[in-house]
Amino acid sequence: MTPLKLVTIIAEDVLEDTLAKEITALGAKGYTVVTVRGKGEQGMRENLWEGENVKIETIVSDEVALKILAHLQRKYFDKYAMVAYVTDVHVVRTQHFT
Amino acid sequence: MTPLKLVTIIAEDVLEDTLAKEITALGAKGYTVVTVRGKGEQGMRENLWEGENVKIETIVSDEVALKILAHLQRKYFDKYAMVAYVTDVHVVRTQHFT
Amino acid sequence: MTPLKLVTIIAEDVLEDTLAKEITALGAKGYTVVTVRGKGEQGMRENLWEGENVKIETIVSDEVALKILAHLQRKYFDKYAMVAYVTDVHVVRTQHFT
Amino acid sequence: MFASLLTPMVLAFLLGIMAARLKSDLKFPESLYTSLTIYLMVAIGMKGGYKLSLAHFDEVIWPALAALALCIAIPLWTYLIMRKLGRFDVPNAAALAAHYGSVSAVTFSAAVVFHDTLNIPVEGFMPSMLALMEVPAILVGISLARINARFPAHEGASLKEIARELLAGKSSILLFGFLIIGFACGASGWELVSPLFDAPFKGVLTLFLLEAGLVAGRRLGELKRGGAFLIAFGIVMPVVHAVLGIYLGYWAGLSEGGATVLGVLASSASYIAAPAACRVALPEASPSYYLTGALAITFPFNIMAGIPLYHYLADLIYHVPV
Amino acid sequence: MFASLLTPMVLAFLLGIMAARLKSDLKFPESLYTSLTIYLMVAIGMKGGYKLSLAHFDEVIWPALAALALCIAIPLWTYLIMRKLGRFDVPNAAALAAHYGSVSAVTFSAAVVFHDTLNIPVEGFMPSMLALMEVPAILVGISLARINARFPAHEGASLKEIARELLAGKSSILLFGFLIIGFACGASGWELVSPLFDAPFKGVLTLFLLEAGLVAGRRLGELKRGGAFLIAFGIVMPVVHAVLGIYLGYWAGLSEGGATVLGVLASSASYIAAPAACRVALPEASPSYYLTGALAITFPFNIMAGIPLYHYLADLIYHVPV
Amino acid sequence: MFASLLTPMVLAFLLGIMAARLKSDLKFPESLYTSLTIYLMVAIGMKGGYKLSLAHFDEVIWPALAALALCIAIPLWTYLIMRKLGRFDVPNAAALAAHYGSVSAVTFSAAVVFHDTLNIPVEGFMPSMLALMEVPAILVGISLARINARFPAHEGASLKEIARELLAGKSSILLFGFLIIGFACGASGWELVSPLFDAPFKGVLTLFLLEAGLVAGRRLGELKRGGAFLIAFGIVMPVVHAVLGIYLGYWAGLSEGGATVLGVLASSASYIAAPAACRVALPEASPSYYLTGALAITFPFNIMAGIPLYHYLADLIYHVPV
Ligand SMILES: Nc1ncnc2c1ncn2[C@@H]1O[C@H](COP(=O)(O)O)[C@@H](O)[C@H]1O
Ligand SMILES: Nc1ncnc2c1ncn2[C@@H]1O[C@H](COP(=O)(O)O)[C@@H](O)[C@H]1O
Ligand SMILES: Nc1ncnc2c1ncn2[C@@H]1O[C@H](COP(=O)(O)O)[C@@H](O)[C@H]1O
Ligand code: NA
Ligand code: NA
Ligand code: NA
Repeated sequence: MTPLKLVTIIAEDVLEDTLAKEITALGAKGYTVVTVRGKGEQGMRENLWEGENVKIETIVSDEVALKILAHLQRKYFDKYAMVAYVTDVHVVRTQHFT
Repeated sequence: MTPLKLVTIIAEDVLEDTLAKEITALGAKGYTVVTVRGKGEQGMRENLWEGENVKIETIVSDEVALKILAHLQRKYFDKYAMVAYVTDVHVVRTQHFT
Repeated sequence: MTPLKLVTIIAEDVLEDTLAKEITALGAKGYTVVTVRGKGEQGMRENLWEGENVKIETIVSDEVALKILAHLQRKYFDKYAMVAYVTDVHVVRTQHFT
Repeated sequence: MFASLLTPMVLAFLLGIMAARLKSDLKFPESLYTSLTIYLMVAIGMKGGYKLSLAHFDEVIWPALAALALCIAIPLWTYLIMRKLGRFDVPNAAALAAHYGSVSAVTFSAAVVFHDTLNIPVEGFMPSMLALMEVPAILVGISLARINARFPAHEGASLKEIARELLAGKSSILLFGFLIIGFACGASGWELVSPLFDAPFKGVLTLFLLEAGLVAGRRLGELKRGGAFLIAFGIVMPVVHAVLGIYLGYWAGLSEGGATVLGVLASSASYIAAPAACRVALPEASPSYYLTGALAITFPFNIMAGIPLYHYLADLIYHVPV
Repeated sequence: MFASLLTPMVLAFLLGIMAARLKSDLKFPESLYTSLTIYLMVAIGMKGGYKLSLAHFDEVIWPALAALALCIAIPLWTYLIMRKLGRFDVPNAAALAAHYGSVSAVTFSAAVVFHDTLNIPVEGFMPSMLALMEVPAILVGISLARINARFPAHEGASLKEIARELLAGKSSILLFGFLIIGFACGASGWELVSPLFDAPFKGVLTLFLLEAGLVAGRRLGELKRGGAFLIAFGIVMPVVHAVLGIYLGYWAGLSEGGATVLGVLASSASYIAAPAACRVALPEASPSYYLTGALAITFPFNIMAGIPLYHYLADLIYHVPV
Repeated sequence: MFASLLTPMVLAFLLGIMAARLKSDLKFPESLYTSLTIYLMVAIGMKGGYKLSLAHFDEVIWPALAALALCIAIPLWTYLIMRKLGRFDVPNAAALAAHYGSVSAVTFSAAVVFHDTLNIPVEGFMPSMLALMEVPAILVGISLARINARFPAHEGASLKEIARELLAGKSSILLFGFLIIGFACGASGWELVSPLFDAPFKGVLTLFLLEAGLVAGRRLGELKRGGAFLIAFGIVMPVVHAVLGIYLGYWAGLSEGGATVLGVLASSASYIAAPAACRVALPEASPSYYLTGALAITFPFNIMAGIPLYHYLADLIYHVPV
């Protein structure tokens, strides 16, 4: 099994399409999204009136992971409710992801 | 990037609000929740008649992670359908989480 | 805390029941499922007309994790839109999972 | 009487059971289920409130007292029977008491539609009884657990807190809220909303019973786990409770239709408010028992045999009065 | 004939396509889509069953045989055409055969409403034909794949198993189930539920076609991938199938309206039951082909041009009979 | 006038607020909320389009110009007041300008139903004004932010792009789309779908207002954060805008009812289109301000006091004309 990085981004739902395009441009071969609710610095986000969050997960190489995080930090971290983190994962077929 | 802990709790949906309050009191700065279905010792939980599960994820320091797990074990593990586990993650901005 | 493996499978929703049965047969004591949307080699999957994905997560011993991955690779990886990966997690009560 | 079972509602319920037994992939989205529940509560409450505005206080007060007596007494003996005869432990006996003491809005609606179809009048204010009978039994059940087993109070959840939560719970808020709204708005308000809450009601009930059948059908597989005692209890006691309800209704001055519906309320077991409350307050109780009892035994029995049976019994009682 | 396209249904479909092309954020929640689907099936089935209870056996039997013949024959030549002329591989040809042999409940409803609007009578029992025609073609398609490519049977999923799953599938259960319920309950049952299942039907169909337009519009972008052959097939063959259906309807003794609707059924391609079945049983077939064909080519063609065209053709056939 | 508040709609809104304050677990599934929104937009648009098809061009043109003037001017002074008197920063002032300039479809519907109940005629084409007034104010608000603070353009999102997105946005597409569909189909089309889009409308509005009350009630807790200034603004300015709207309506030749509804449009604040747009284009603006203002202050004020007040003011204006 090959070690890779799982990058998880939790962001406002309005950013879903933009983020999907951007991580693809940075080298992600795919991603998985689910609508979630949550609370953080910006308070509760749990319904359509007030906005919801999405959790975007993408399995990428170490290098792409760093690129994505740098991009998020530069473009979003100041202004938007957003959280991102990286986990080590193992996959069977590497060619699917890199 | 800073290493932190991601604590994941899978529990009955009726516990969502209580758990959210408790993990916040124990030091979590935020959390993310999603409704899930699942099967374990207590059998299938997948609809509103029979109850659903929620998955609560919170990124915290090692110390808070241990506190949360100890709390869950003491208060819930005997009586409630519940599963909890810890994953190592890396984040960019530590001050958001601790 | 005991180290175990979290196996995550992202697959077409039509496979949910079959996969649940199979991982149980291979030794998983429980699992958690959530409906997700996503994009990969086979293109976008995000609604009922075109099919959705499910994310199935199960905490198992190292050995069962390897069995599950081998099974998926043999039976599904060629024909179906599917991704699977393994993460290291720590749990409090081992007997719940193995 | 048999013909009265040939309604779209009863048949949709049967279809749901059958589909579940055939392992059909037919499934209602959860939000559809929740939406139908909200619709039914609002519609029942609104219409009941409007009809209440047409009733006299002294027509309503005796039936209301009868309803309260029923839903306080039923959990008491249910608990005892479950403990002594059924050999259930304290939390499970208490949870079953809560369920059988409380009521089912859908069984209620099915009974009202049943009388409608046969053109038998039912007092329009009966939804008030439904609203009254939902919460007290659940509180009695939970109290029984607390008292009888030195059951350690759920951290921070006193009985008062639980009562507050139940009264602010979804079904109470909707039923009582729209009873009051319907009452306050009277005929002119009812006219505005009846095209949504009256005309399509039976159709919505049909869809809801289809879904209820799907869930009951899946539960049927667990009947064994409940055991023969639970099956016997879930069929015999509803009949006893129904007869009691009909007698009380008779004494309280209800018409034959109204008394039958009070009997149906007494006989029905809750599967919306009670399971939610028990999950929180009695986590040691196993859903296998209370859901199987309420949903897979008593509910189908009432829908498919109980209601016409109670109608028949009410007929006897009303024509050979004690 | 053009005026008959100026209906809210057709225009809502167009609006959906346009919104998708403009990349609007308009989206139906999935549970709304599923709920509308359930509503349409139940409503079609229930009304069809009620009307069936008014029909004579020998009015229905010949059209039923014609319908069965159509949905068994159509996948056979569709498969051949796809293999020989379209140069598709076995699983894709088989999946397309399954889709074009099966039927679309929404296209059916649009055709019925079209005739309604023009005050042309259509046999009320036509929903039975819809129900009959859904499953067989899918089984024929999957069998073709198994036979022709020494296609290794999907582990544990025999053709019998697939047949069982299809017959217990959502749309079969709802259509057949409510056909029977409607039949059994007759006029008195229909009266109870028609305020939900009859009066608002056209409005619900309008909403559904808006959503269908959104999905078709998004699919339009993939037309190229399907290729010129698929586009040609998806427009020409429906017309051929419709003419066949109208002739068979004529011979089976249907009225002009009924025969046109049988033609529409023959011409329509399934996009609810067939894709779900193919995803499981023919995973090697690419949704790009079968969804684009059924959803982005044939469905819009039928809704916007096919139905009035078939009406026109039926007119010719019925007035210059062979 | 007080009696006119005793409608199921207003009371359901109050019930929602109360339930939220009691921390009830009553919650609408999100897809129900979205479905109700879609229904309301489609129904408003369709009926408005049909009524527009009955109107003369010169009846409509002056009110349309008045509507446009209002929704371009209101954000300008709202911005200034927020900056100068309220001491809000640029993004928050601009977001509030966008919200108060744009309109609320639910407040609009409540106003139409209010007039219905009192049997006061309202021009049937008023939904066109609703559709016209939604987007421009949001664009003005966002432009104000861009101009006034050398606000760095959101990467890749030019004002033109935002305009395009807003016009292809859910509520524009549905309102304009179904206005056109209703217009094109005329009476015959309206007849087909009115059993879904007309008769149950007030009932659906009641359900929607229940949910709106739940959300407003939860927001009430944040009133302090908004501050006294926001509360005062959220009550005083709607009255000013309403009076302005009524005068303009008067000059544009609208009936008293129509002018009141134009006043209501001017006074209402958007909480569907505007928040979504501001979240993307003005991420620095805090939802605490604009949602609290629009949803917890102005919306309840309008529903529970504003509409009858504006009706009263319109009465004065129409009977003592300037
Ligand atoms: N410590 C945390 N652990 C998990 N999720 C978090 C955490 N903090 C924030 N979030 C999620 O990220 C979203 C935005 O966070 P924030 O920017 O802090 O408001 C929240 O709504 C949560 O869903
Ligand atoms: N081994 C496992 N892996 C993943 N999720 C699990 C596992 N066991 C239980 N769960 C989840 O935790 C819930 C409660 O588990 P239990 O208390 O075992 O019934 C289940 O409904 C599942 O959603
Ligand atoms: N690199 C990736 N990271 C996360 N999820 C992925 C990735 N690639 C594929 N997926 C998910 O797996 C599903 C099937 O992938 P595929 O077989 O590549 O079409 C997609 O629809 C996504 O939900
Ligand atoms: Na009872
Ligand atoms: Na066909
Ligand atoms: Na305004």
